[in-house]
Amino acid sequence: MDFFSIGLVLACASAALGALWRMRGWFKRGVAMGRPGQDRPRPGVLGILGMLVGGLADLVLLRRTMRSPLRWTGHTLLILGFGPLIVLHAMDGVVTRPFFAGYEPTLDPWQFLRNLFGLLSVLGLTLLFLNRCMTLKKFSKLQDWTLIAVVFGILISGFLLESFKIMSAGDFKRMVDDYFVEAESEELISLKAYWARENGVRFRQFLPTAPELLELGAELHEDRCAGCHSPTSSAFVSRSMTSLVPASLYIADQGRDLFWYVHVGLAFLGLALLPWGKFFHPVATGINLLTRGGTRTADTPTHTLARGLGLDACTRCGQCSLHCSVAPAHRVLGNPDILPMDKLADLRCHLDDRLSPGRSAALVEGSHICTECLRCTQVCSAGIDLQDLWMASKKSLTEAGRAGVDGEIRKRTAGEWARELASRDLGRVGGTGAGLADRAESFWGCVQCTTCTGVCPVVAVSEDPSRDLDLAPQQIMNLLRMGLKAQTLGARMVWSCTTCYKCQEHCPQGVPVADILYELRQLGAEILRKKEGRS
Amino acid sequence: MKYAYFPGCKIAHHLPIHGRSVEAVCARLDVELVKTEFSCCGYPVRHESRDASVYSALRNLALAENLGLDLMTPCKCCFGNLQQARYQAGQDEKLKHRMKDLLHEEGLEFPEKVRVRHFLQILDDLPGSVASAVIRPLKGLKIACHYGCHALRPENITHFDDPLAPTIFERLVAATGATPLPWDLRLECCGYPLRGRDENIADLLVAKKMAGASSSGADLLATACTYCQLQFGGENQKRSQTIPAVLFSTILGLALGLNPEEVGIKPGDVLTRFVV
Amino acid sequence: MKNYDVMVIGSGFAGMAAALFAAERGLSVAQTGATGGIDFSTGFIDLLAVHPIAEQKVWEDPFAALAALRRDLPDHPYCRVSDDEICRALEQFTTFLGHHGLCYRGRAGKNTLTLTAAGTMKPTYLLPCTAWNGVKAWEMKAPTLLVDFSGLKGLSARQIAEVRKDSWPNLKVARIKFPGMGGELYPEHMAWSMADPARRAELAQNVAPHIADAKYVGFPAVLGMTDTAAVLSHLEELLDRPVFEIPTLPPSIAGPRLRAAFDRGLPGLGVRTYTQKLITKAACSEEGFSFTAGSGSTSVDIFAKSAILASGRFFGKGLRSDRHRIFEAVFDLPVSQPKNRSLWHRPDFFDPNGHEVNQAGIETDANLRPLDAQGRVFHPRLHAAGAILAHQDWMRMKCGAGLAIATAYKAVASL
Amino acid sequence: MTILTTRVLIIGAGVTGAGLLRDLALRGVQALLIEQRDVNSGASGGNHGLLHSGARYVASDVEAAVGCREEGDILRRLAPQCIEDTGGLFVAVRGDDEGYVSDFSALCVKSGVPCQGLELRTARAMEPALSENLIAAFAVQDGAVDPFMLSLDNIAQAMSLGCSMRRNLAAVSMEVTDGRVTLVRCRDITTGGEVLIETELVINASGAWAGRIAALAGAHINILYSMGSLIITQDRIATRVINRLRPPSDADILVPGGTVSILGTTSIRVPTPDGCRPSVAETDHIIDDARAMLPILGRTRYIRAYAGVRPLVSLGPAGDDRAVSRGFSLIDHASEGVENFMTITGGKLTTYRLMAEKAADLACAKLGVTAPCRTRKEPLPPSSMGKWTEPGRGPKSWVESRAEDDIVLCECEMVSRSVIDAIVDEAKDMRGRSMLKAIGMRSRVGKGPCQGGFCGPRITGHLYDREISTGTQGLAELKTFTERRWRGFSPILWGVPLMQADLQEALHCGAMDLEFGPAPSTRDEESENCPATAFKEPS
Repeated sequence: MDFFSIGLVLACASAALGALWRMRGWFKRGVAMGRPGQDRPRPGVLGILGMLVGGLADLVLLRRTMRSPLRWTGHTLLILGFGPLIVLHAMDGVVTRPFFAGYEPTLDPWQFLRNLFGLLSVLGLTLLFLNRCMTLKKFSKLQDWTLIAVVFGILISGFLLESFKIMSAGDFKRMVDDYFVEAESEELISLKAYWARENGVRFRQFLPTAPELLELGAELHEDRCAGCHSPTSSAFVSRSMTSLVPASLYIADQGRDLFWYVHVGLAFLGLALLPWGKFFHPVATGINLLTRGGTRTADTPTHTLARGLGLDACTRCGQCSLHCSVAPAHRVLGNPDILPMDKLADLRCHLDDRLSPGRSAALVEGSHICTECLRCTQVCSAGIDLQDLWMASKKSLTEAGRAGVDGEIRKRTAGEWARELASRDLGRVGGTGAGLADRAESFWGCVQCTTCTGVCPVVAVSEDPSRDLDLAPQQIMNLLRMGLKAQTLGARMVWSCTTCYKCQEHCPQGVPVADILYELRQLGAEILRKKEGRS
Repeated sequence: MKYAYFPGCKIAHHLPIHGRSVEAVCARLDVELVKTEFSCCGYPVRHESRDASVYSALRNLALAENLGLDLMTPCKCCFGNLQQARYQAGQDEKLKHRMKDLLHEEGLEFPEKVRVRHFLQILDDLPGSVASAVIRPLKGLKIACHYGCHALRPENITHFDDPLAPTIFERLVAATGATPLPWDLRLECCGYPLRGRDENIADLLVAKKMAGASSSGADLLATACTYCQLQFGGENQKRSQTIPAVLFSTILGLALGLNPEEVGIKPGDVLTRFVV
Repeated sequence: MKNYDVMVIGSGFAGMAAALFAAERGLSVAQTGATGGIDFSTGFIDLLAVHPIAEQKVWEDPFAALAALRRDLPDHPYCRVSDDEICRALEQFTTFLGHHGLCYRGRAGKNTLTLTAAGTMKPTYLLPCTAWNGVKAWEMKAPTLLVDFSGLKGLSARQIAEVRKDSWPNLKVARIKFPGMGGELYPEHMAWSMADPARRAELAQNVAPHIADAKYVGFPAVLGMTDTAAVLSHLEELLDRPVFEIPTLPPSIAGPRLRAAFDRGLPGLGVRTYTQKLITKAACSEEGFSFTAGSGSTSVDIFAKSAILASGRFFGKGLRSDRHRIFEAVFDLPVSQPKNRSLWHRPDFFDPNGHEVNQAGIETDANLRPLDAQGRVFHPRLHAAGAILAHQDWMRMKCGAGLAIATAYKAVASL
Repeated sequence: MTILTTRVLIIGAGVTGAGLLRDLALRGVQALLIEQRDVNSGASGGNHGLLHSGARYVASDVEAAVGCREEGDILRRLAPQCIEDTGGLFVAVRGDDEGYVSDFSALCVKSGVPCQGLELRTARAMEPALSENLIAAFAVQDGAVDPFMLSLDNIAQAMSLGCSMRRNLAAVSMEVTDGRVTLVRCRDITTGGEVLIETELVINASGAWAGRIAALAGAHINILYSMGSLIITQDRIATRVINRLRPPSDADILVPGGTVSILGTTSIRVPTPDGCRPSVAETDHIIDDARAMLPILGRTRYIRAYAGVRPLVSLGPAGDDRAVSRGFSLIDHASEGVENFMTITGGKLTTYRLMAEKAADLACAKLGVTAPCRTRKEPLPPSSMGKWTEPGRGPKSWVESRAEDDIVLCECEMVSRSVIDAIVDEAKDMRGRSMLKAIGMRSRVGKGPCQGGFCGPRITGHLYDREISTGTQGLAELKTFTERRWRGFSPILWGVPLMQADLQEALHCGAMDLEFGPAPSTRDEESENCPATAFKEPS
């Protein structure tokens, strides 16, 4: 078997198996997300019809990308160009030849169309490249650049291959040997002269340009070649590219073969990579857009499969992260999983159990900092129901005992935390510490009246405060006054404070009780972040 | 009257009707609401990090200041945290510096002038009083007001009303023609802040409030905060001892004669009897 | 700038009373003050029981005591108010509280002895009705069951029984579990929980087995917050005996009950309260007073034609002190005080004479108008009331609430 | 009337008497320790709790300096539970005697006291509370010692070895027949009951009261009484001991005591050791003086003041009492014709063990006991009796492990009911007699910001609940306890502490009318009287 068939088989196999593996992921992750709430009514016939139209509109018109014209134009051009190329050119053996009698790649319109589509694709891709450089650079990863590179490679190598074929004297010779066996040298010269001038073939020897000779060349061409060869000028891109090669240069077969391997190789590579990362988005995203049926909210009935698909449909366009409501928190805390795009990726890994402990802690934090504001769902160009994913994953994480800082703290008793933290420097004596809790002044006013505890609604509703909350507010204040911070950090009172500020408001001596409890929680969060090797 | 409108995160998905009714009411009362892409107020992240919380809030205030407008929010927690942020930055020079740097990176200035107002406050400040705009007085309707903690306390930071004996909510309820009922737990916490952190206590707190409100003899419990309404609405309406919880924007909307649908009155609600 | 007829500075007994009296006279009133004033009160309204304190002479007739006091201590604030004014003040004050669920009771012209958390008997003039059955039980030395609760630190029934065993042998005690709560108990939470009739029934059930021949049942003061009367009568019904409350150690429930009554009642009378806003700036002029309450971006400017200074003593923050002197917090009025700190307190805490520092305070004219350094009236429309007044020791003379209410009444009357 | 018999009677349960009891116990000598009030009621409880490195005395008293150094090391090694080895600084500020500063390190070398010069920057980094006007700083090996835990641990071990101790037992007279004390007559100041003690040997370790006790046996000691006052801050101002680098004078040492700091001291000649109490003037003087070294002392909140009387055995005419040697005096009264009577007094907390050793040596010589002293080698075992005096121990153990229903009775220092009960149970036959004060002495009760205002009444209630207090005696003890705290509380009453006191009086007198009721059970003076049963009350 030759390079082509082996490559083709391998690429197709990789694509097919990969695709299957991806789709298996849709089911697997969908299930791993837990049963979706089916409380919302299933749409009626009209509803389904509407969704169909909506979905198609999103898919075909790329409606969801319209908020960025650059991106929309880029995508549209690329799809209009690259789609036909795959069908008519890459798959000419199975599509074009059978369906169009007398198809020859070197005949118009095919030769012309090929160049046209190629040109559209290149333009589209260029716009997308610019868009990514301008607005999405900070979100972009290797796969984003690879995809662009591979497609670029296929297109450019295609054009180069064609233009070298045009110039190739070797091809000319083989053709003549095959189709023009009885040719006399004078006829051959005239044909060469004609092709050299009309179709830009490069010959080594000098060719006369006498009119009668070219006349003869033209006749011979009409009579023997034209049936299979439109003038290469209709391959307007490739032909004009030949002028980039110095006229003096004689092209026999070199280059031509090289670019054939490059072009075909890249094509196979692209095919083989199809199931890899975002190479798959034309498939996954497309289907997702259809299933979402044009809705912008989180109200579609969600099935496990739909979730799995959604998880896989991200095109990494970065819109969600650009508009995320808690982006400011990300800027301060630096945890990438606060922003939707990276969180989605890590959520996938988490569902596949491929997430490092550090990252999974980051995912939990991100998942809990999300405020479910719906904005990412509204701007997602792949139409993913992110809102549903965030809510579902937060729930399942919590059920799996990953309930964020609170959860972690509550896994141990106040006493255990006290012992663990005893060794740490959690503030400084002498009122020189940073926080309210470290400042001796904070407690100078306290006269031990226990009003803070007396008004606390949490203490009020707990059956046995010292059992259920470990410490009462005024006890926490006393411990801090004595510099015993470690003894307070694990107390459930700190973590079950409902932040109603009654204690602080009623304190006759202006002790900022609630603010101090907030500060302790923030310190706890910071300690955990350090423990988990973050920040 | 013109404000930068800060709906807060929870409205879009969890309580869209709050946004719709507030906007409808404001439109009717000639209060113009200017929309811009705000970020989270920083209240939820305050448990995790003070800096993150304060910065989130200040960024929004800076955006509003760029619009040259005061900021109006219908959410008590957003209101509280936006007030807290500037107070804390004022208390701590180092913090203020860090915040200024972060803002500058985004081409924003530290917000000095912009005022933060709650929906109820702008209604209370309205030149022509709300009462004069009421065309469908809710006569005979007995309402228990729920104040919501984060606007009320700590007063020296939030500056909403007297923290121990507030009156603004009752005043506004009275303006709709309804009767505000005094009840013991009107200033107590709804328990939402403990959702997802201590469900048990969150439930106990809401149960206590519901019981108190329903035994006060009121027809409904009025809220003016997204979080509080979420806590009293939904599942918690299914409790044993309960009382309907309605957003004040809905109540007022009805009294102003707005389309009941539009302000979130569903068939079977307590208020439907006032729908003509 | 908000405008009012009168600004009341303080939210203790005197401040609340002043705001009440002014509002009921139809004046527009603003009131500032921090928590901590009334919140720590015992709930008893003392009028006057001890004079001279050095002799610890206890009077049954407070008005006789007043007469003696006016004779012996011409500077005492009580010399600025007549008995008649005192009676009208107390009348108006308790009527208001009655309307808001706090009924008071006493014997006209007579002090009454009532039980304290320590087991001592305290002379007072008006008591919350919830304590009244206790008075009857004590006076008849009736067989009585004193209940206390495991986990409540503020009251030991056994202590009371021990301290009283000679004078009141028929005291039995029982320590029971408070329904629905365990571990350490806090009076305010217990009181709120009594709003639930089911809890009261449970409580009665826990008590019943201990009653035996007891004719009365005494509880720590946790029987309800805003509905004490209802709670009490329900328990009496359940136990089929008169029930009474004994105040627990402060901070007891009495303070929050009063606070709740005023928080509910004063706004109803149109009083604009600015709780937790301390006066940070005060300026006087011919027209009146301009105040700044609170600080920073959340401060408010208030103008008032007249003002009543009822800001209390040290704990109430009306008086401040450093190592060298005592000063008045709002207007920096001259404070009559001992020469130096060595004279502020006596060597013995329980010295019957009381501590000199407790007699320090504001000097006033006959209409309770503070005097300046030269002994002239500081401002024609500034009055002072309550514990901030000089030459009284409310703790030793047992005249706290009475003095506060009476002087507040007088101050408002002379506006 | 009870009659007790013991081989050795030690009078005075200060740290010296306690150390002596243990020393003798370890030598197998049965002894009884009696105390008219309670453990460390004199100078042993009224001091800084400073474990001297010796540096303070390098200029004035080399002998004392060396003694401190050696004993300090022994204590660190053998009684670590009582020591917080904080290290210390000597610092001078602008205006201090530069000459003294320049000689300091040389003098330290001379007495072998380790001392290391510090960069001013370093010093202020180590102790941020130090003044900007620092001109010199040295690091030394000072530490903090808990004198109460020290005495209680000594007593506890001695008791485990068969010795015993009685508090509230005041020696009122001695029968001396042919040159020997045969009988010591005592009075239980809580019951008024008389107790007779027969003994072979009497050791007078009554510190400042040594002169009086000696007189009971007809012996004579001339003692100067030097009162020193100290004040306690609410917070721990510094992590190390901070000494003013100048010739010993007032207000020049700040010692960390767990969660607080102790500032002092002064030196005032007083005519009698009884009823010493800090004054407002002294308190202000201490603060004004020490502010130069630690400016925050001008603003910070204080908890209380207290005073102790240093017994200085007179060496003829003396000017400043500090000039008198801090060395101790061991006097064998045989010279005065009382064979079996000796006195050990003076000295310092740091050298208590050495004092006990020397006294025990002499005692054993008299008794013909040959067993050698073991306290120089043997560790002092921690005891359950002593452990609750440690600041922060109560809250720590309460947070880390507590019984279901164990509630906190003293909020400031978080002393729980179970701790109180443990102390009460340990009091055994002394239970119920000035119990509240005993609890205060053996725990942190009453030592926090409320100074007994809240915890006093609460614990009183608990003692009644446990039927340890009966009748009105519980109230009487509460008043005694409150008066005792008041001594130290009243001098620091301005600002917030004055509010606290305002609240306390409102509670005790305004609400509970405790100015009536029973008089304090013991006036806590030398003239201890029986509990007043007269129950003055309105009627």
